[in-house]
Amino acid sequence: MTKLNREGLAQLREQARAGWQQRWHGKQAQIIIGMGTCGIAAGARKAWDAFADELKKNNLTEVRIEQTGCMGLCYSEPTVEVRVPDMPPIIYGKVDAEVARRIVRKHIVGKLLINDHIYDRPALDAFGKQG
Amino acid sequence: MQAETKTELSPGLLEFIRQWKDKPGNLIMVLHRVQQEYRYVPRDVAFQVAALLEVPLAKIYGVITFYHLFKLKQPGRHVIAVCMGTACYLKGGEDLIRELETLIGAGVNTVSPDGEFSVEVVRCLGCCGLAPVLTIDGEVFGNLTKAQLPDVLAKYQGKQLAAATA
Amino acid sequence: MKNIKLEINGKPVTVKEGTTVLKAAQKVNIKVPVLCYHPDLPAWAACGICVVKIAGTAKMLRACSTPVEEGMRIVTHDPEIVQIRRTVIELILSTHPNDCLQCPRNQNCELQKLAADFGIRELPFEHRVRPLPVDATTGSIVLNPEKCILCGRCAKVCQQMQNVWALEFLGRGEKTRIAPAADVTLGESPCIKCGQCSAHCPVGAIYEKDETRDVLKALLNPDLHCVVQIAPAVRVAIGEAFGFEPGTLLTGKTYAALRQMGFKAIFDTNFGADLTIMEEASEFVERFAKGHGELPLITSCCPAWVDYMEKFAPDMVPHFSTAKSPHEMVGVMAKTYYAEKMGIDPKNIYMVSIMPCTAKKYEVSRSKDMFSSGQQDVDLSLTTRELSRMIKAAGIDFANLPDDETSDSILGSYTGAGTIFGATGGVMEAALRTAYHMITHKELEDVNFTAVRGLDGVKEAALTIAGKEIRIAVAHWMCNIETVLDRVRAAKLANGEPAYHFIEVMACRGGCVGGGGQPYGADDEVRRKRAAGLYKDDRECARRCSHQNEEVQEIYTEFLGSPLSAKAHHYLHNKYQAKPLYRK
Amino acid sequence: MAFKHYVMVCGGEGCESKHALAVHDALLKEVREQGVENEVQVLKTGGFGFCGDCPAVQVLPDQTLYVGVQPGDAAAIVTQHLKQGRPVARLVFDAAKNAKMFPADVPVGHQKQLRIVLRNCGVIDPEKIGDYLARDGYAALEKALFKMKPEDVIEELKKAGLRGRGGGGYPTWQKWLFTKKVASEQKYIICNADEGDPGAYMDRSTLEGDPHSILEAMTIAGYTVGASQGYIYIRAEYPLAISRLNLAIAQARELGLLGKGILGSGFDFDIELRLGAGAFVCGEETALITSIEGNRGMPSPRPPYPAVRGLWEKPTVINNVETWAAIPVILLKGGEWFGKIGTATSKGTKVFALTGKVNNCGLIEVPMGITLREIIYEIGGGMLKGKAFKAVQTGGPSGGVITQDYLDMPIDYEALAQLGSIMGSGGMIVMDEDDCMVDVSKFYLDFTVDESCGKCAPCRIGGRTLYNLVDKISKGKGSLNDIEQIRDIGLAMRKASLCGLGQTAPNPAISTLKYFEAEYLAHINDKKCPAGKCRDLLTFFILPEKCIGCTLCARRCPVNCIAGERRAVHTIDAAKCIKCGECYQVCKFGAVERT
Repeated sequence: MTKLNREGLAQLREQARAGWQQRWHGKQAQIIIGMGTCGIAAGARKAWDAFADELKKNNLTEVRIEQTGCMGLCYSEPTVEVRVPDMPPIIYGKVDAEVARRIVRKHIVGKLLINDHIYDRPALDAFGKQG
Repeated sequence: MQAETKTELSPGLLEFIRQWKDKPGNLIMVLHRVQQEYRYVPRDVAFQVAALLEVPLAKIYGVITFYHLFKLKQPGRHVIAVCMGTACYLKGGEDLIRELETLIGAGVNTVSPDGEFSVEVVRCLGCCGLAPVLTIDGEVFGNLTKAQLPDVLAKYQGKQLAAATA
Repeated sequence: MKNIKLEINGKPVTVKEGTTVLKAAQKVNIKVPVLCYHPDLPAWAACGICVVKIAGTAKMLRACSTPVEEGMRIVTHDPEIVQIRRTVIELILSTHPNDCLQCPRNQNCELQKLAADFGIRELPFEHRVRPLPVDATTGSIVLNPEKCILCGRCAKVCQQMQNVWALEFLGRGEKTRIAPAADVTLGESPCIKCGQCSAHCPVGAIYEKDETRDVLKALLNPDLHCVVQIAPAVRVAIGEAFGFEPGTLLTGKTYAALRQMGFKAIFDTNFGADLTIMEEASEFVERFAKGHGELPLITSCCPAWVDYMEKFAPDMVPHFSTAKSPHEMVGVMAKTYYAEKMGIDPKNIYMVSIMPCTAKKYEVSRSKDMFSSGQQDVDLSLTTRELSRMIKAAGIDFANLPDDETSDSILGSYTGAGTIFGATGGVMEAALRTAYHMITHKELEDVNFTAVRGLDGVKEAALTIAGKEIRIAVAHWMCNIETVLDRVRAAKLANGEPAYHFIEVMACRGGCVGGGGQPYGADDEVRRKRAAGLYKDDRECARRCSHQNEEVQEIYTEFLGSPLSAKAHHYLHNKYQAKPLYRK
Repeated sequence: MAFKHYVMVCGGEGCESKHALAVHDALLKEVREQGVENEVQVLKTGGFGFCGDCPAVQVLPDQTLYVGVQPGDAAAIVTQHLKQGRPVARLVFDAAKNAKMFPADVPVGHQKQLRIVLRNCGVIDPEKIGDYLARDGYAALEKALFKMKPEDVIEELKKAGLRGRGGGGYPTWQKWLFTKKVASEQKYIICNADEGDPGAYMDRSTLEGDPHSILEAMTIAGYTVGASQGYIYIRAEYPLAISRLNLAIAQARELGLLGKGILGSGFDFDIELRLGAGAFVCGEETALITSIEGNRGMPSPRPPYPAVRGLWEKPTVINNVETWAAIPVILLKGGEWFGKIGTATSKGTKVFALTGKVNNCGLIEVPMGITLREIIYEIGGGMLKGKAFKAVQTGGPSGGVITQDYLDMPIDYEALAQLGSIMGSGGMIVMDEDDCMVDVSKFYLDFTVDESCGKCAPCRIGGRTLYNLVDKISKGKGSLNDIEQIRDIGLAMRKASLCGLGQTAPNPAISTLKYFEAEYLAHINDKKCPAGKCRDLLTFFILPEKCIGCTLCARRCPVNCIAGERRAVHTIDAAKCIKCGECYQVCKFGAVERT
């Protein structure tokens, strides 16, 4: 890629924002896994694999798995945010492989929240355009 | 001038040293690279690094012995690092160390007699939510109890240890 | 530079910007106690004894390292500061052996003095001393890490002043110790035995190997003919142990003391220095005027420098003067020429050198060339510090000894050129005086080459003899030598004119007057005073050029033939070889 | 088919409230009875942090928050809100209650937290620079380079009142200004990422979750003070953070956000990583600098400060990760905005690593001026296992303990210092009735003894002597004179140690002694450890009335010192007991007692 000037940056930012909007508010379900050291230590990679496997089994090829940093909910690692269109974004905690599979089956397929693994977003986003 | 046989440095290490040679403050980065290769800093490698970087050997040893991550002795085949951050301490990190001593015969900063494990203490792995925590070769085990230790170790040592502690 | 005004204990002080609080306090005669600080070194700020307060604040600063600021108001003493200093001293003592009676620094230890000043009568804290082995492997200096208070002076001197890096802080925290790297002994390390560590150590953790008992035994042995020689720098420093000002010239009293102690003959290393100049100046003339051999010629009379060169700069071997150091020349002449003349079996001659130097202890057996008389040419080398202890033990009232005691013929007379060997630049100056004569066959009108005197780390000059320019360099304390050698190397690589024709190197700051075996407490002021004593000796000498020394002329006529003769080569020259930095 | 509404009732695993359960059940019943069970899902969730107003109920997706809900309110919520779409106004949470901490234009959530530093952590993919750009990444840099003069940047930081988050709390704008003023060809910017407090990991999370924010801020600093090179000094123990930083640096270089002529301006700046190697003292700035230079990390005296003579003797700005991460936001939203958050002297937010004996350990970011009670009982979800709160340790090995009496004091730099602790890097360790203060003090001293660089005598020797004194007390061998010695040594270390590590090393001991002297005296006079922690002072014995003779303890005892027939009362041989506590833990009948 060429070095950016100001215009280039503005263009790139617009593209990035569009992509971001698409990802966060688009038509596809999305699974965002906290992949900080603590998340990984608590088993985030195993959860990731379980998600991927279960999505495949259910033929949900359009559902994206994304990674993010630590949400700060260390007591509930691994934490996962699940965004399904027309449903509130939900943060699940203590997501082991089994819970991951349940999330796919019940939440993504069945549109049912999984009662005992829901945690609260630690703070509202005062800065971004996440909504 | 050393009596021991001279270790031949790998091309990768030599290239790394060449790249860093003229950068100020290179020594710690080079030592990290050396340890990546050998898991410790062998004596004759330290001599060679001194010559290649044109740094007094004494300075290299001063640095190696100052920083806990640098080692002058070969560690065990698996390195167990027990977190002794405050959260882990309060939640029983010390018990894990005591249990390890009985299980593998290696206390802090020693290698087990069979050369399989060495035990170290680390100051906070940043997994306080999982306290108490230890890592084996970088893999993190959290919310550990003494009772779980033999199983965890067995993963690394295989049947031999499992039999010994059964 | 800007002047800074501040107030210390209410007294106004004006000092230059960049001055430390400690120096500013000294200026108005306020004494802030220090322990790790030494004026030769940048403040390391380790011990915590010199803490002072900024008036009105609770925070404390270290006087040794804090630069003054405009309008600063400093308090150096109040009950809290004194209590804190006291606690710190008690803490240090709680990890120190406190075996003052057997300590080499008894009565001149800086820690002992602090403990005395603070009236410490008991140790409140648990006493714990790390058991660490003594390292006496160099034969010159002894490292006793149990006594080490980790002030860092020795390591800083070894690294920053001497660029040797034999000593380094190893380990961390309470396990920190000062030792050579890679599990070797000091003897196997790059140590050059200069002893600057021992001269700077505030306690008895690193000190000269004491050999006074061996000397006493030799003196007691009726079969031995014990002879002694004193180095130039000894005569201007020995008095410090007996209340004299540094630099007081005490040649006569020192001779007298030695005579009282039972030596059969008192020689003078200054004689050897004149002899060295005859050889070395001849070597220079050979190389410079006749083109035989490599230029520049580099002096070799400093054994610490020789050791350094063999380890760190072996490419300089061809440049080295092969002339032995003065005391070795006296040693070999004593066991050959003198023995022959006196009809004494050389085996029964016991030659003791009194040196300002710890490396001389190493030099006396450094190679087989040191045995060219068939015996070890010099049996033993004592430091100035050891001699002062022997004089005290012998019950000699040094201050009231006669001043006119003379040395013994035939290795005792000396010229002004011989005596200035003890100061940086002295060897160069002495050599030039004689080289001039050798080249021009004339005597100099003014023998003073002031450009090579003084404490600048590297002194360069150019002079013309017989229409030819001679470029010279004088370096002292080893950290200055690499720049000089690099210029030599660069010129060699360029295949051009040599960077210099003649280089003098001394390992210690100020030359031998600041030697590692000299009385404690040397700083630049003391070094200057000692050097001034030598230049005074030079001025007062009837003869000021080595070739004018009649006993030296006699030795050539009667024994050696001429400078650089085969016989002279056999007895007065030696060889050098590259050595590994680490012997293990 | 998704549900139309999700009703979340506060009352997760940490919640003890039966009331919340009743509200949950009432809502569930009402939903069924009103026939909307196909449109509404009722759920129990983790704590919202409103335990004072228990229970809280949140309705999604519109995020209406109800507090103080009673079971009787269920019908109204279902009928009015879920069926007719009109929230029940009398139950809606009133933001004004929390207004003291939030400036008017910050949207107030129901949470106590406000994420400025952690704004992107857990939101963006840290390995995608696009995610960072989408959230205004590098907009602050652009603004600084093209719309602000260096003085303006410093002015903005001054307005913000940002103070160093590494512990000292020194005003950031002053550091930058000093560095800017010194004339020098070369200057340096350093990010101190040598986070080493045991129990603090906010920097690691920030670097792992939002690495570009650090690069952006450092570049802004380079522009402001006239430096062209930055270094991030990071613990080698953080491999993930290192790899993400390396990736971020490569991305920024590729786009020209680092390197020559950034964004077409004439400004050059680049950043390299330097790794630590396991030395806590290297968090101290002079030690860090000498470590970057490739030396033993031994501190040197200040002044001169790094702003005047820092890395390779050149003027250097050195700030820690959390400070850096706040800077782009300050530039974008303005110093005034930031300055409205927090207390009079401490502005903005602070990240804490809340750990220890609380239910919800985690990384939290809260406005300065929040109380410990809010942190522990609301955000932290209260004490683990319902045990009694004893103290909070802030500031790690340099800090001290804060007791029950001060739970309601608003936290800022000054308040903590006044209590004999420090803000430090933000470790916050909650301790309960089972934690012994002598033992805690010993733990921190063990840490500082181990991490002391050994250079200065007060820290090297004083630290060990202090540890030994506290150790002696913990073993029941102490005397009252030992307490006197602890105080004497503590004073000497505070005043005469060279660096912050040594100066603050006695704090945990002095602080626990100040607030829990009785506990020390119990160890000394009664040879007892009231918390039951200090092994040497414990005795284990079996209560005959509770023991049923199951033999479990005897079988688990590693030294075979428990005797007793099956179904008969067991006894412990106190002489052989090694006080491992195994029997105490395994007994299912509470028959093993310790004193």
